[in-house]
Amino acid sequence: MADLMQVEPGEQKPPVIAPGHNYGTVTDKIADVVLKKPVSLGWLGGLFVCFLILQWMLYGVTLLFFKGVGVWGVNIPIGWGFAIVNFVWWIGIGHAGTLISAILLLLRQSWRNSINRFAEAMTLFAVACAGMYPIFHLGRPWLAYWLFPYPNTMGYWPNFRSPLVWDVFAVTTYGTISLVFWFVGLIPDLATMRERTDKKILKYIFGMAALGWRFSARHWSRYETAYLLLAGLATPLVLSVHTVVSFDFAVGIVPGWHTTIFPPYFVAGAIYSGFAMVLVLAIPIRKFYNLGDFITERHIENSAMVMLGTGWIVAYGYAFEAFMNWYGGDVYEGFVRFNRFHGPYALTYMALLFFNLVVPQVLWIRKVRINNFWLFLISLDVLVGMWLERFVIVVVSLHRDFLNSSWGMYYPTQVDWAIFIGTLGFFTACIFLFMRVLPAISIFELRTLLPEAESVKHE
Amino acid sequence: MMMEEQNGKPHKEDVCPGKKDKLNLETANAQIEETKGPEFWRSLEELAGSGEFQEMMHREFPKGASEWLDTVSRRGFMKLMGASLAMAGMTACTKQPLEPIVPYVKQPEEIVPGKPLFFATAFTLGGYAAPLLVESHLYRPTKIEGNDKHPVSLGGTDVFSQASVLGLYDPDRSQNVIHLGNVSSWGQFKEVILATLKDQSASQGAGIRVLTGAFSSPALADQSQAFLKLYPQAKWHVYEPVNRDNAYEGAKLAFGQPVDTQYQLENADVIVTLDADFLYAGFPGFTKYARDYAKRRDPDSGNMSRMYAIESSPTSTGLKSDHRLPVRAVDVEMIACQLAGSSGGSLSGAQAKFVASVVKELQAHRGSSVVIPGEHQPPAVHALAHAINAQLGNVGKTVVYTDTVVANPANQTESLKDLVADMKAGKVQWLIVSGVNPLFDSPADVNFADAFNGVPNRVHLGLYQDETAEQCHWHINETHYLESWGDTRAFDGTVSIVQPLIAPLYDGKSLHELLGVLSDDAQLSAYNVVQDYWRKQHPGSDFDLFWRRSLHDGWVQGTTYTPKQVSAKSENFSQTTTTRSTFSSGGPASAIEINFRPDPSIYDGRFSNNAWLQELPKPLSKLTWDNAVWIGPVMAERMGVATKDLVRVEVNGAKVDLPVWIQAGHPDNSITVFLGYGRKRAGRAGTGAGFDVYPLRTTATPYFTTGAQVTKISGTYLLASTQGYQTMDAGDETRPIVRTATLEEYKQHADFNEEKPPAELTLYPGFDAQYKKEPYAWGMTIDLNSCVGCNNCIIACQSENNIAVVGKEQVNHGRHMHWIRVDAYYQGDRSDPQAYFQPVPCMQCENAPCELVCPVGATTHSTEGLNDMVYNRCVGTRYCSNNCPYKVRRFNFFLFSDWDTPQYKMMRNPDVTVRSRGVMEKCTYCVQRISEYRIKAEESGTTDRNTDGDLKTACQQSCPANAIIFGNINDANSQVSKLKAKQRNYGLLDDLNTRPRTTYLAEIRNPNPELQG
Amino acid sequence: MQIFHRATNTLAKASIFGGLILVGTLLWACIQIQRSPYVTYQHVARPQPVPFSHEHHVAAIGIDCRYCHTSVENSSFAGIPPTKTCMNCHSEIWLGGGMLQPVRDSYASGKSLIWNRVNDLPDFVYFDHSIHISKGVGCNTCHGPVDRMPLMYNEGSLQMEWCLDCHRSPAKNLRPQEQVFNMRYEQPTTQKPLLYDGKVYTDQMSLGADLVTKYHLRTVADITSCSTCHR
Amino acid sequence: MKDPEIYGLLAEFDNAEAVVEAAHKTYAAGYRKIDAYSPFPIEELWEAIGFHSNGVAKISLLGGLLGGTSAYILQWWINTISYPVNIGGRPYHSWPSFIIVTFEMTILFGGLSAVFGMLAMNGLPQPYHPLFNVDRFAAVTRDKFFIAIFSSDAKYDPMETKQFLQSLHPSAVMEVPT
Repeated sequence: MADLMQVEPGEQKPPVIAPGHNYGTVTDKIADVVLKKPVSLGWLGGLFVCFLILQWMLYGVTLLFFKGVGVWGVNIPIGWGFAIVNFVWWIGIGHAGTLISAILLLLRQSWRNSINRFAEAMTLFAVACAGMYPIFHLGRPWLAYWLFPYPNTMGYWPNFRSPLVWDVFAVTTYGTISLVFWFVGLIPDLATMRERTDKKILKYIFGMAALGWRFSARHWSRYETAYLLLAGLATPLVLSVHTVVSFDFAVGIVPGWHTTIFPPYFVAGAIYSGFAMVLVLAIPIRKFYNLGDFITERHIENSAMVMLGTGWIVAYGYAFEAFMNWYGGDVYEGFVRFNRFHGPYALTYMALLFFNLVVPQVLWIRKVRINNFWLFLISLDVLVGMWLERFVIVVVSLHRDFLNSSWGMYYPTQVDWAIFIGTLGFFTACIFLFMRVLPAISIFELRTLLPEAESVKHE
Repeated sequence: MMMEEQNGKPHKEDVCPGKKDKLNLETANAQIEETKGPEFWRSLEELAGSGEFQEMMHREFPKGASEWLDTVSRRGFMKLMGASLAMAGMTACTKQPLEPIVPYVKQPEEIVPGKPLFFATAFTLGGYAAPLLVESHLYRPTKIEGNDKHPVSLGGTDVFSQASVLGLYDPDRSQNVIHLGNVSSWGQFKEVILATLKDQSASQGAGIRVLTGAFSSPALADQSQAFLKLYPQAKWHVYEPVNRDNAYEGAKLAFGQPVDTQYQLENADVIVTLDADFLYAGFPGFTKYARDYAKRRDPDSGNMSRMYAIESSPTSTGLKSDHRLPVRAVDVEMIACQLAGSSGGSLSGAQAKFVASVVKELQAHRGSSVVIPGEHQPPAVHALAHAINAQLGNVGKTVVYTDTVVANPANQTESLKDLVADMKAGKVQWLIVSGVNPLFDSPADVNFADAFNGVPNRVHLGLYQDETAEQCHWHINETHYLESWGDTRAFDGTVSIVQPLIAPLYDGKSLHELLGVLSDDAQLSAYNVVQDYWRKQHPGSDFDLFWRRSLHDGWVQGTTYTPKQVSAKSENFSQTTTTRSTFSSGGPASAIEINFRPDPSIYDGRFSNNAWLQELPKPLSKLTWDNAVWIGPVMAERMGVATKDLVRVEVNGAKVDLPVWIQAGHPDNSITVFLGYGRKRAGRAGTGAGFDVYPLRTTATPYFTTGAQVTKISGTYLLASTQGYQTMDAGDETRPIVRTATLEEYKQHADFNEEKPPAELTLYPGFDAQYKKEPYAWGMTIDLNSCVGCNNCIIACQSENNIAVVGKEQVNHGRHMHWIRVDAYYQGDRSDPQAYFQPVPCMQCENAPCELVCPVGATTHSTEGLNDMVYNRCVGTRYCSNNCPYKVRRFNFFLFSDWDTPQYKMMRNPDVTVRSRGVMEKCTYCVQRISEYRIKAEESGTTDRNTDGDLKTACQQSCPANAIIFGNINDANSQVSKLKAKQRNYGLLDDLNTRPRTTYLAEIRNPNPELQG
Repeated sequence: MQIFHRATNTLAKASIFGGLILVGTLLWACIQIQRSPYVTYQHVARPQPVPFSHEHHVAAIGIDCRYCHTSVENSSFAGIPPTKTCMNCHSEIWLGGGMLQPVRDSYASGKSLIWNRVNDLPDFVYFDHSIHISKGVGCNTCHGPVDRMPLMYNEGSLQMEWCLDCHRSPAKNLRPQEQVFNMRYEQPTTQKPLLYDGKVYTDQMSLGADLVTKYHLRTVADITSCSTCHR
Repeated sequence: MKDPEIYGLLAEFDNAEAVVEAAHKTYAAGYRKIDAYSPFPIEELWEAIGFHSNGVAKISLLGGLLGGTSAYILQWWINTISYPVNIGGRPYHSWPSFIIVTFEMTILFGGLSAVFGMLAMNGLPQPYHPLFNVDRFAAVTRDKFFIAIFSSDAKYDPMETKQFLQSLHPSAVMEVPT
């Protein structure tokens, strides 16, 4: 996080909240996005498009369940294809949310207050997308519940030595904790909405959801402790989740998977892609809902810096991987390197190096960091790059392993694409809905950032 | 003795579940078998007798027809779920439907439901018999095995006989008598033909012609003689597209009479093949030759043989040889002369050196060497081979001459020509075609079809309504050899009685019965024909004993041929011996030669509807479902064609477009095409697969000719190969997958075979202690020296373990299901490579990487060291396959097993679960057989299962070369333990510390020092 | 301003616990249904073409199991008697009995009787009768008091956990060979001790332990390996 | 003397400093059954009304320990007691493999017990509350701060307490009807 703190000399950090705001204005501006703003055509149109894309996924999944995983490009030796690639990619994206809400909270990075709400929402939706794939990719999805240890008539249990079982526990825990974290953060704001709306029905709904929160100091005290504890627990959790995901590969003996570098390098990659997604969402949101006062250049720039930083950790990962392939002196590991550069999938590897390592370097330039348009493009580029990384790890490692006789190729089918792009539709659809029904920025936490609130702290 | 009951008519009637008009008790009893077996008969109706079943048996394309080939089955959602859930069983919130259970009314004595019976019989190809034992569950033959008591088989079999059980249950088999395209009946046919025979007998049958394939059946020979005596003017023709004309003509050249040649390879120190592929299932005596060859390839025995191959199109034989000289087929004759001492002909330096040292070797091993001419080499080469063997004094030692196995060694090509001539001349009123398909496979230049269509009455007797049947007035559905009585000769002359394992599924008739009708004895049954014939041969009171014994043993005592003294015909030898210096040259070296070969999997096309064989990877190219034109690397480069490109092949004025397969080791200016593909009416599996090359073939040059044109045309064609990458090189390294050494190196330091992993590579205490405690720990060795890549193990496994067929497109996706595969690797110069075969079943690793990663524990380790795969627990993450370094696990990406077609249900092995969609499967070391022995032993109250040598896995049992040995590694005296103790024993990828239970014996070659480097 | 009525508080809290209880009950129900006769047919008589009474034939007449289930000692499959077996007696007695009509029809017409399977394992399970018999597992250990079943039903749930229960501790069910077909066999107790091999047993476990060694039973690890039953 | 009609008195303030100061005074004045309300968490505020420790941390710790141990015990029992199976030659009790699930369960139970503990101790959900009867109280969700002295307080007296609150210069003092 070092590069978050550092300030280039001579440059004035932009504020976290634009000047001239007080408790009231902050509350109104954010709440009105939901309560007062009329439904715009743009919003409807966007939601509709996402919905259509979602239908494509449903088509793919129906085909999948009717006919079997054979409708995908998977085969022997490449037993895992898009399903796992997308799973890892989505889970990774989710990580930024938790990082912002939990880790930055612990690090007292108060600027995170204005982006943590939708970052967490993003996490939830991303995890939802990710969570579908492990079930889809089963040969017999209707038996997915066998992965849970429940008292069954077989007197038989899941195999706790398998990384996939670890995955089940890690991902479900992660999903639950993220959801709770998000909801706890929402409670006071729901109370605010309860009072701000004039519609009776909304009053009831928000009122119930707010659980009757009444801003009592005693409640606040327990609330703060619980919130802090959640942050404290979510931090190791978020690190563990992608570590466990990386174990899916690192525990295997496939050349290109069996590496100790994977956990840190996966986590960094996750945050890398996660922040890219944050920016891809934040930039349009602050524009169209003119929340520029709260999601300021400061946030944009910091996120850009995080990308730059994690980008370099990832770069180190690649370098070290290649080095170990050579240094290990193992025939098969050595060939992994050779195959990535010269094999049939060399292009994807080159592309991922370009997208993940070369392009983001322009972020060294501050002008780019604070230029919404370019930053948006770079974020997209990183998202693509990180997807390619997962593709290379999963497919390119598998397609040529130990016995030459069993080498094969993987060609994604249209169902592969349908389901992948479909989840993108699902994700964005969720974001659209979220923007309409809930305060996209944590109102009460924003209040604490106002000067008048600051003053009380230093009595 | 069980065959008694077998003989009893009533059984043979009742046995068959498929019999239309009668749903009977034995049928029903199959039920019992099945309900306890793996299959899931939903209701009796589905099994037999009732409407649905009848319908299926009679519809031309039964329900689910397309499933064999389609990528995506057309079955409904519920069906899929139903089947899958059925697998999931009670634990998956499913309720088992009520299952009916149907007992006999009167139960035959020898039947113990749940226990299989074994019957001896024999399969015949081109007149040569493969002696068999057939496993039968409640009178349903399910598995073909070699007759281990029979001198020729010794338990070994070949792919064709192994796969024939699928042929029996093929739903595409002809099921009716057809007259002019309409369903008719045997009765009507008899009426018609008996009427016409009246006027034929007047003309002494001048208008009758019979066309059959080559046969060795003494009974049939006898019957045909009788028939010809009845109609002296009638003629009996024999033609098969792949025949032994050359061999017999060669024999006539040399000895003035047709004889069969047997080679005693166990006595041969030096083997020289002249374009001969004696390690190919189509070669008479293959099983015995493979075994004898392997016997002499043991580097530890001290008398390892050395093999030189002079051949054109690459073969397993050539690739197994120590030295291989790739030449065009036309040049073989010249080289043969040089071996015989002639100085004629021009040879390149390398070739000359090769020939010189071969000559030297032969001279050095007089009486213990053998020269084997190829079936498709011209008579002259055969004659030369006879001459050389004679000169070297090999005759009587390594070479033995006997009477011909086939009853009628006439020149089949001539025979066909005569027939066509007669047909053209309008002399033929009645043509009876039996078991052959001339409209598909006769040479182009005889224009068989035209002449054929001029014949007023054409009758076809065959298993399928094929191209020929289509053009016949009458088609009679023939009985499969597993349905009918008969007899046949193995290549050593021994006669086997062919006894039926099941009553004719579709009321078929055999040639015996047809002849019966023709000779005006309409009541004649095949059973009577055969038994009467042998009663004549073996008169006397003890016939019944003799008969039972022959049936039980699987062969008739005292019918084995004794070696025959043949004397050289001097005048013929004068031209073949050393002085000769002119040969039927192939013209300039630049002239392109085309070779015609029977397909390694579907032979001449007769097996093209056998999906097992279609999906069986060809030994060298690993192609499935297709034939391609083989072109050598050099020539391909010159032409600028790549594998899968389409080329046009023109020769003898005909042209065929087919895809290229670049075959390492193929000589330059020579191409090879394979017969039997491009069938138009074969059935679901065969129709439309591959390309028909018979149009290129002429009577003059049936096997090879020069002057072919090969031109690249636009477009490519999808070829589905199971092994895309056929070298051990990866990047700049060569992987130690197949470990090899020369005999010299091996003698110097037998431990050349380095890279033994450290004993304890783990932080964990392993299970070694427990494994040691167990009385049994299963293991396997595969001797790469013995393996000749014949693929037999693959089919045996497929049959034993109910392995599904997936079709060309799925194979191309890398989704074939074979539990054991035979990898082929080519190293070195692509034009003249070293090649190796490596069978790869599940390694049953002690530290199995697959088990560790399965989230539901569907694959675990048994206490006896088996890597168990529990299908019904599998949820299909495919993680185990990813983590399997040997990639021996196979996944049901769709519902590959056919759960509908009733015939297949009868075929399945009830002791092995039929896998459903979405589950992983793999080699189990035939755990069902292990269990059988365990239970047998434990019931007798002992812990000793005395399994060694008795308990065999399917692959081991079928292997003619004894390359695969399975057994108890905790017993120091077991065969497998001894082999594992050898220094050339190594574990594949054992540096991964997977500790495989299946290990390999490194391949040791025995090259001639002179020719090395 | 006040939105909710006083009662809402109780209501809200109650609904939370209510929800938890509901979910719990549902899960519990699923698990129970899996084991209920609805799924397992346990103790449920199947419809049969002939109301054959084991009670009558075994208890009243005293026919041995093996008279009908002939292959039970030497095959995986116990065997369902062919119609012939029925007719051995019923060609002599009960000739008029209307309920036997199907049997006589079957014998006359040669068409089999079609029964409904009672002890029906899923098709991926390979159970072998002969080995269990020869290791001293009594018929009624699995099949229950057949001699008291007017209509046949399956005693056990036939689920994997049910099989494992015995495979994990065979000793608790083994009995002397000659007692295997004894429908009224009782395990030794202090009240009813059992004399076997010149040794007096007063409890099952000690008897079982001795029989395990006597019959060379394989270890529990052996007989709980997957491939023991699944192939 | 208690007044059954009145739940308590509520004083409204405009900014954080004021309410904190007022809270200190109220506590100093000996009132104990009091509470303060602010649109965002102010540590000084709950300190001021004498609320120094809450049990959330302990509950979370207990929950975490419970989750972790039960998870490990479950895995151990399954693999060594319930159905020991030889998987890939690993020992039945291969503890390194069991750590991850143990860890995840610790986090899950720790987190959940923290949150639900917090809600429980706060007596939530509680959609109805007398305070909501005071319309001006709604402003607490926006920008106003409040101090409440409940009639249940020993020192509570309708008149005196009201005067006391007035002395804190609130922008308003209101009665909270029950």
